[in-house]
Amino acid sequence: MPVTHQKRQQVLTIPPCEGEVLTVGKLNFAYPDGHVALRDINLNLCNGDKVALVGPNGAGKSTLMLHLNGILVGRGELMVAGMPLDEKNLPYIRAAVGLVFQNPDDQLFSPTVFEDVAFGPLHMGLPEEDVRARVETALGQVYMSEYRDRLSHHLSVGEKKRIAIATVLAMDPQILILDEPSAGLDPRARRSLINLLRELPITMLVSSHDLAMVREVFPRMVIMDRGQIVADGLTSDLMEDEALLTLHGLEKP
Amino acid sequence: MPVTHQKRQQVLTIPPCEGEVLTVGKLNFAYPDGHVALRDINLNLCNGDKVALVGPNGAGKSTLMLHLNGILVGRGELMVAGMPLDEKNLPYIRAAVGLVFQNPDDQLFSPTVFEDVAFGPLHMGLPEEDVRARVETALGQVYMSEYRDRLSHHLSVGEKKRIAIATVLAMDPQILILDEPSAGLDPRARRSLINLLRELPITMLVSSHDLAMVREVFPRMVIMDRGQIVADGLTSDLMEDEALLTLHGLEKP
Amino acid sequence: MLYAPAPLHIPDGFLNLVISLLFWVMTVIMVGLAISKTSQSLGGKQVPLMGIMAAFIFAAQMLNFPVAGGTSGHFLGGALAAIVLGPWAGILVMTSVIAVQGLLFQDGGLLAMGANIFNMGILTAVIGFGLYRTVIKANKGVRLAVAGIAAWLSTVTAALLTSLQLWLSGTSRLEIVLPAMIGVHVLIGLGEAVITVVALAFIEQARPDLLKTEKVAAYGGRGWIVAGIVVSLIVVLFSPLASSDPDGLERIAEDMGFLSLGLDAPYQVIPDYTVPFLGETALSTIVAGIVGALVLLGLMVLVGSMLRKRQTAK
Amino acid sequence: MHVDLFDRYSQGESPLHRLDPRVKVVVTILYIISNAVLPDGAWAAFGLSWVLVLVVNWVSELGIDYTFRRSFVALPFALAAVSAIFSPQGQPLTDWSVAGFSLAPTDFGLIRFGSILLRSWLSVQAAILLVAVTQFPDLIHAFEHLHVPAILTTIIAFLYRYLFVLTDEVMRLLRARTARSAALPGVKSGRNVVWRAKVTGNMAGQLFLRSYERSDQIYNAMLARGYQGQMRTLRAHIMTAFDWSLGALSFLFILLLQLVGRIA
Ligand SMILES: Nc1ncnc2c1ncn2[C@@H]1O[C@H](COP(=O)(O)OP(=O)(O)OP(=O)(O)O)[C@@H](O)[C@H]1O
Ligand SMILES: Nc1ncnc2c1ncn2[C@@H]1O[C@H](COP(=O)(O)OP(=O)(O)OP(=O)(O)O)[C@@H](O)[C@H]1O
Ligand SMILES: [Mg+2]
Ligand SMILES: [Mg+2]
Repeated sequence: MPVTHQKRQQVLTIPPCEGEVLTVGKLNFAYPDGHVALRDINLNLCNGDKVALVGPNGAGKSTLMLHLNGILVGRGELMVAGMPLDEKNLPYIRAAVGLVFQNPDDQLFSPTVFEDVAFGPLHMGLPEEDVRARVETALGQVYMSEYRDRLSHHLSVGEKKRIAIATVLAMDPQILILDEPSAGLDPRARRSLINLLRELPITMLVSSHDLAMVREVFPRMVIMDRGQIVADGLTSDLMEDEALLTLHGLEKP
Repeated sequence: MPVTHQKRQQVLTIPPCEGEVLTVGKLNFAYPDGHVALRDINLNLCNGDKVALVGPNGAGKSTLMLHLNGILVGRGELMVAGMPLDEKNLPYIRAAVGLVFQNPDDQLFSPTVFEDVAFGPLHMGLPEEDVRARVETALGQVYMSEYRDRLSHHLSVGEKKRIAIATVLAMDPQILILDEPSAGLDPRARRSLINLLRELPITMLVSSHDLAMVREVFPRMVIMDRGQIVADGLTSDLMEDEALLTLHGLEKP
Repeated sequence: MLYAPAPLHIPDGFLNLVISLLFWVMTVIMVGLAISKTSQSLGGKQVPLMGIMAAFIFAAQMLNFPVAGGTSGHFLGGALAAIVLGPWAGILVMTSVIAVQGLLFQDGGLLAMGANIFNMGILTAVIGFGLYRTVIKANKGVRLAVAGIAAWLSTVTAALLTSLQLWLSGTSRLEIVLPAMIGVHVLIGLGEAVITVVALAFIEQARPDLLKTEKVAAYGGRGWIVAGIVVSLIVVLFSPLASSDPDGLERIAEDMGFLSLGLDAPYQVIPDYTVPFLGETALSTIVAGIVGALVLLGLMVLVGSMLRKRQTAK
Repeated sequence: MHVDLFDRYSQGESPLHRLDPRVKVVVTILYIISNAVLPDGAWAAFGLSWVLVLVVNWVSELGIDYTFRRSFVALPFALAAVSAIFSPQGQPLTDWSVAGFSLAPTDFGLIRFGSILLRSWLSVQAAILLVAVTQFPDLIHAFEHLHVPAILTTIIAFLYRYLFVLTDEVMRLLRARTARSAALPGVKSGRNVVWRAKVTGNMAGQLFLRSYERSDQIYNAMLARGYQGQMRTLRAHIMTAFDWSLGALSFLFILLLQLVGRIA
């Protein structure tokens, strides 16, 4: 299988790291049925990095993301927010990593918006006033403050998506991990998501099939295919490499 | 609400009609809870027309499509394939109109691909050899012949989407109606969907948020907003009218 | 129609206090057992699973199919839930479904909920799982056939017990309500059987891991088999007899009149409580006796097997 | 698609909406028990019970006929009680003989039948009132406070949340089937009942697997947000003096109903 492997050196054009918040070293993972979903993944995220993770369906993007807060556990090294990921650190790591799934219906399981956003802070054991304050702030960040008492199942897809993001913002994470946040949004909702992601001053790793959004929001881009990272570099560079894009089922927007 | 109403006359640049296969006249519809979803819809489709239906979330696109084979019934005139839509003609109209839902999971309810594609022809009471022949042809049209015995549950989204289209092609419809066919596909799968739609020699009405695809495939475009058709004309013209697009929550690709 | 009330959900007002409370007690015991069994053997993952399975049952009951003349068949789902999730989880799932149907849609009463849960959640789990458990080692065809029979029987049983409860409450005359209820549900049960079998076949095809022999075996053992077979036998013998020949039922009642002696007491709880239509009080107590004995037998077998297991674990 | 029709809660700001849900649950259950133990033919007490329902309708700003209009859900079940009319106790009013059975409506039977229907009709209205003035999540919390085991209330909370997701899914599956249930002129469509039941069974299987797999996703989402086995909540329900007194008042009224029912 001839794979174009862009060397990590290409990334040096990105301003030097202020402190690594996420380090993945030689991560391997196979699903119980034997399907190998990750092969030798190496990835570093620096403080404030906004990185897009792209690649065809089945590349292993979601699988990788599920490793980053310990929902799946593979072989390899994982350092998150300065802590190695192990049994003992897990609760702290879950507080440091905010993971938003692709389908908001998988994310919102409480009856009301308020309870859903409060779920994370409550389970971190925060006192009541802090929980309330965090919920308010998080809802404010996604412009959904007046939705606190609504029932989650009455919301439109775009609204659910924002609430799903608020549920992790309320945990005040150091890293935000979003799985395909723009799928299914109409152009206006997509635009306001783009603005939100641009404004949030937080390290983020976002998987997406929407390369136009990737170009607008993320300076750095990582391409996965068949469980491997096949390229990692400046979005502006990689987007010009049409051969690379085509090889991995992508298309210049 | 100042609405730019592109007059139907603009469409005259489209080659003259060979025969109307679909006529919607002054269609109105309100959901049981009182929400008015369609207001005075007028729309004609000629034989071989490929028309895109665009507009923001909640515009009423899906609602309109559900009227076209009688799943929803509003007030107004509806002629499909030369028959007025009424109780008596309904089963025949369902044979003439192939409706594909946005989410392929909504379309596929049988265990194997074969059974799913065979449902329509079987329900129509065709003899077994005809059913088999139709299934083969339909699967061939979407390049999925070797998937006949697969479980639809285990397919990728892109594959499911093709099967969903095959389920209606097997009914040999005169009009194909697709609700947001490209949502959630990766770039490669989307590209092959675009090629498929371009190749199929059949009248079609397709709703989409993917204006780039609309520009590539559909010569004619209809914009809906708040239950009304606010523009109907050549895609190339409407795409240049940025004021119109912005007004209706759209964005030039 | 979005939500069609099923004919087995007894509303409030149709059962008297004694019957309502009696079945509440039995339901609480069984649900309590189910809670202790599920929370001791399963992790936190089980709770969202059961919640969603309950929503599944609820939603699946909206699946209908045209039968004839504008009517349509519906799906109840108790047997399927018990077979796939195990009897204890099945009981909890059905309990939640019936509770929400009663609370939110007034489909079934609150006071009558104990009886409704017992008829449609607990008995269906006993029969559905018990019968299926006897053949888990058999080939696919046999297992599916037995699952179908179990689904059909559990529907008929629920109808049977519902008629008995109505009759014991003095709401209906047995010789009218029993044939009517059983007659209808013999047909409804056929739809239930087909849907259960096909759904199981589907699951087996797509996710065979969910129906593995070891997995089903881990849900429960001999107690369920015995309870399932005993209850099924009683139903099979009892219902045709009862529905075709109510006089025959009375004759048996007279022959076995002695049973009434021990069971008179509960009816004295409320002094002015009477069983209307029944000069023949013996008949009512006999039936209550059979139902009670049956339930007790089931409970004893279950508790016994649980105790045995605990002991061997220690 | 919106299955909002499922939500029976009616938005409002009445004192009843604000009443502690525990009080509402307990009073509703007491009221239903009260109906169950009222003797047959206690028309005055039944009437008074209805007055209570009407008053609550009015106080909760739902409109006085709110529950009346929705109260006929249990009506089909009345069929099961029809045979009570022909009770052998009491005086026969006429004498009908059908196929060997002697079916004579009796005065006792009619009273019995009427009482059963009234009890059911009143109880249904009480249950409708309960869910019309209480958000379902509050109702679940009330049951928690009333010591219903947490595992059950949690299952029910999930059931409620996913009810909407899965019923939407069913509606879409049904739609898909309808959309392809076509016919050709002159050909019999729809094959036979068994085939149609089989298709429905397949839909049930599909739905099952999707639900099952979705539950994995949700568990992951809960883990990702720090779930460690038990649910926590901020919704503290504290009984105020108002709650206590309204509860006591209702209790007294129900006692009065019983008194009226037994004296009259
Ligand atoms: N539970 C599972 N068991 C076995 N294989 C799985 C499981 N989940 C995913 N896979 C497989 O692992 C591979 C990676 O899946 P993953 O969901 O990570 O892909 P992805 O890159 O997120 O794709 P998409 O763009 O479609 O979301 C795929 O081939 C998939 O079929
Ligand atoms: N079953 C329903 N009951 C009440 N209102 C509904 C129902 N289904 C849709 N609506 C409302 O009708 C309007 C039109 O909905 P429709 O689904 O047709 O929009 P759409 O144009 O297809 O949007 P999208 O791009 O999100 O698919 C929306 O405001 C929606 O909230
Ligand atoms: Mg993914
Ligand atoms: Mg739509």
